[in-house]
Parts: sequence; C-alpha cells; structure tokens
Amino acid sequence: MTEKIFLILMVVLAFIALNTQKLRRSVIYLGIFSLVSSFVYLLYGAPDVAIAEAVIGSAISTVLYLVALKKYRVFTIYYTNANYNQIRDGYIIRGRAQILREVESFFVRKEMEPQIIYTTEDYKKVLAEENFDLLIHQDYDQVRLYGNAEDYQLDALEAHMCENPNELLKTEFIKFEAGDKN
Amino acid sequence: MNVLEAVLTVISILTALVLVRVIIGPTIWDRLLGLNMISAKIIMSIIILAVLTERTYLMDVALAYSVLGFIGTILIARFVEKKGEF
Amino acid sequence: MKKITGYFSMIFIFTLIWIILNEKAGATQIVTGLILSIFSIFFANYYLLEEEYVDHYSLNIKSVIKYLVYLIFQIYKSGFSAIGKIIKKEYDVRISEYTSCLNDELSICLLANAITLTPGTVTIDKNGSKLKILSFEKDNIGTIAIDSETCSEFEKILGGIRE
Amino acid sequence: MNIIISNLLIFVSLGFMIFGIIGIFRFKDFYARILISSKVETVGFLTIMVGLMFRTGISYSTMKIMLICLLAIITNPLSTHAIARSAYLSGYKTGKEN
Repeated sequence: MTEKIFLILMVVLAFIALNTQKLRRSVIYLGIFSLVSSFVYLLYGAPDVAIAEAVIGSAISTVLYLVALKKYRVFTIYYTNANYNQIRDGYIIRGRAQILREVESFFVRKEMEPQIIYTTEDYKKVLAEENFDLLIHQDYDQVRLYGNAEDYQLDALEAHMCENPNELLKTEFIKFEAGDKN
Repeated sequence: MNVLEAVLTVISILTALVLVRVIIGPTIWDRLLGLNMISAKIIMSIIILAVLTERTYLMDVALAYSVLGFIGTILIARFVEKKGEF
Repeated sequence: MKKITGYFSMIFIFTLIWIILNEKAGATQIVTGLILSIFSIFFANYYLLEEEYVDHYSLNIKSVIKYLVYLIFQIYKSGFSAIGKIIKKEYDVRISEYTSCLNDELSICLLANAITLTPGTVTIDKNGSKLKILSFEKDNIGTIAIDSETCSEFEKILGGIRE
Repeated sequence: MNIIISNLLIFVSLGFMIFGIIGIFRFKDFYARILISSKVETVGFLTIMVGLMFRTGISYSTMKIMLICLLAIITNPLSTHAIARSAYLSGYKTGKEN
C-alpha cells in the first residue's frame, strides 16, 4: 500500500514538474521528486542508491538548477507599432532601432539571449493570445513596455532605463499580475 | 497487520495530502513550506522502516538527509529573496 | 589549563559520535575516532576559523542540558496551544520588535532558534541584538516577554551558556 | 509494556500530524500556516522518535535516533526562519488573502 501511494506520487510529481510554466516552481517539484524516489529505492532494498540520491538530489542538483536558472534564459520580446502603415522612413526607423538596441544590449550584458519578434498584429491581440516575456508597443515617440510583475529581469531593466533616460523617447512600464498556472 | 506498517501507510497518505497543498499553493513560499514538511515526513518513514525491518544501517540515509536536506530549502528561499541572485 | 580541558572534552564528544555512527566500540574504532577528531579540530583551527576553536564553541554542559529540557517542555506546550488555534480558527498575525538583553552572537542565535520553536512565534529578522518576531494576535507570548525590562527565562539560561 | 507505551506515543504523534495538515488547509493566511506547521511538525517528529526509541530498547540505534532528533531540533527552525524571512523581505503583506 505504501509502495503504491509513493509510486503514484512520483508519477504525479514528474508530470507537474514537466508541465509547469515557471522554472522556479519546477525546481521545488524536482526536490520533492528526488526525496520520494530515494524512499522508494529504500523500499526496494537499495540503501546505497538511496543515500546517493539523497545527497545528489537534495543538495547538488538544486544548486546546479538555480545557478543555471540565474545564468541563462531565452527572453521573448514582441515589438508592435501603432502606425505601421503611415511610417515615413527616416523618422520612425531611428527611434525603433534605438529602443530595441538598448533593450538588446541590456540583456546581452546580463548573459541572456533576447529573441525579438516583429509583428504587424494589434498589441491587444498579442497581449491576449501570445506567450511573451516583454511586449514593446510604440506610438510615435511614446513607448510602452508590458511585462509580468513577478519577473526580476524586468525590474532590473526598469532601473536601468531610469538611470539612463532616452532623450527622444518617452518610456512607460506597465506590469500585470500573472495568472496562476502552476 | 503490524502496527508500524499501518503507521507507514498513514504517513504516506498524509504526504499525498501535503502534496495537494504544494500543487494548489498560491505563492512560492507555500510550496517551500510543503517541501519542508514532506522532507520531515520522509525522514520519519525511513526511520520507521529501519525499526520495522531491523536494519539499522538504513538510519544512515536519514542522518545524511537531515544534515543536507535543509540546504536546498535555504538556497531556494535566498534565491527568491534576493530577486534572482544568491 | 582551561583550554586543554576544553579540547579534551571536544575530542571525547567527537569520538563518541564516531562510535555511534560505527555501531561498534572496538579498539580500531576508538583509535580512528581519536585520530579523525584531532585532525578535524586542528584543521578547523588553522584553516577555517579566525579565533581558536575552543573560544568559539565551548559551552557549559549544564546550561546546554537545562536549555534543552526547558526547550522541549515549551515545544510541547506550544504544540497543544497550536491545536487549540486550529480548532478555533484564529489567524490574525502581527509583527513586533524585541530587543534582547544578550550581546553574544551565538547566544542570540540560540535564542532566535528557541523563539522559532516556542509559543506562536517565528523569528523573521536579526540585526545586532534586535529581533523581529512574527506571532499570533491574541497570543500571550509568555516565555518571551515583549515590552518588559527584565530578561525572560530563556535569556537567564542562555546568559550562563559560556564557561 | 514497552510496546504499549510506544504504540500510544506513535498514535499521539499521528494525531499531531493530522492536526497540522488540517491547519494547513484551514487557514487562509500564509503567515498563519507557517506558524502552525513549524510547531506541530516538530512536536509530531519528536513524539514519534521517542515512541520508536521505546521500541528499540537501549542500543546503538537508539543513540542514532537521538542524534537525528538533535539535528532536527537545530535544522527545522532554520529552514522555517529562512522561508518566513524570504516572504517578509520580498514584501508579502500580513493579513487576509483574497
């Protein structure tokens, strides 16, 4: 009976660790997974494997996951423009290049990989449907940046923007609470 | 049925109940709290198993876990507290 | 002289733990335990600590036992009060500050550890001898007397923990 | 005789743990949950360990269980404190959740 319950728990934990959206939560689920699996090894009579799993799973792999989470992350950035059809060439291209160049160089300095997607869709549709980390919406010289309130990198980006303000563009940050999807 | 086997079963059911809190918990600290509680319950069940089967070397696993297990909790808590740094 | 007895008691305790881990008290275990404990103490002395090991961690055995007995008594008391809280469903919490009358780092840490385990409180923050304590609204904090001039029972015991 | 006392203690500790889990689901505030669980868990842990000590009698395994108890008394408050401090410094407010 004990054995069956723990085996079911292992399957459930592996499933939600794979399907969660936030990687920090998945680190916690993997910690619980390694705990339960070390007890299951004991139930099947393998104490040497269990002690290795307890040490590696609890201490070392948590540290490794956290360091990896800190170091590397692909950042998805959507770029939309309100006046896409009436662009007079020289005017907007300079401004657009500027804001994107600043954001991109900021993320490169933080050792992350910015992935920029240009789109002609309306920004409200992108907000509702797409899965993004940062949405830049530009209306002539008014720039709005939409992001998740729990994202630490966006806080750092905001602080960076406040320190080095751009003369041509007015930037504004809008943060919303994330939906609670595990 | 032996008493200790029944106790092991009850503890495993309790672990499953704590896991429900871990899954639905609204904040990340609720999940950490669940990790802490589950680790205490697993240490308990390892010692019960050692007494039940009279294999005292199983207690070494519990000892190693109680020395090292809290490091993971503290590291994740610090990671959240310092906003992504250590 | 005091230092030498301190080192001897440390070596004795470490050897005891080694014997418990080995589950056997033969001559081989005692000799290896002595060698390992002497090696680890001197390694910590020369490479890890700035002060001497004995100055850092030597504690009064009588005070430690008194502390543990009092702590376990308080833990059980707080456990029963917590069950009452669960049945009555009271969940208003507050955060209050408390200035301890101890000024030794290790004793303050032990005090914070004790506060976390005893009635209705968790220590949140420590800054010098000032502690921030999280507790239930309607709890009379009892052993940890907030807003009082005199030291609480724990602090009296912990005051004598250094030799 | 020893077996009866140990069974009694084990049942008492199971009662404590069940109350702890009821508390975790009953309270709506995170700080109240952490206060309850930090206490009830430690009480349940110590009681079940004392019950198992009665069962093993005086031997090396009893001393090992005592060592584990000592470690649990030291490390359990540490991790509770780390979680509560992390929530407090990140600006999680006391009061009712909505």
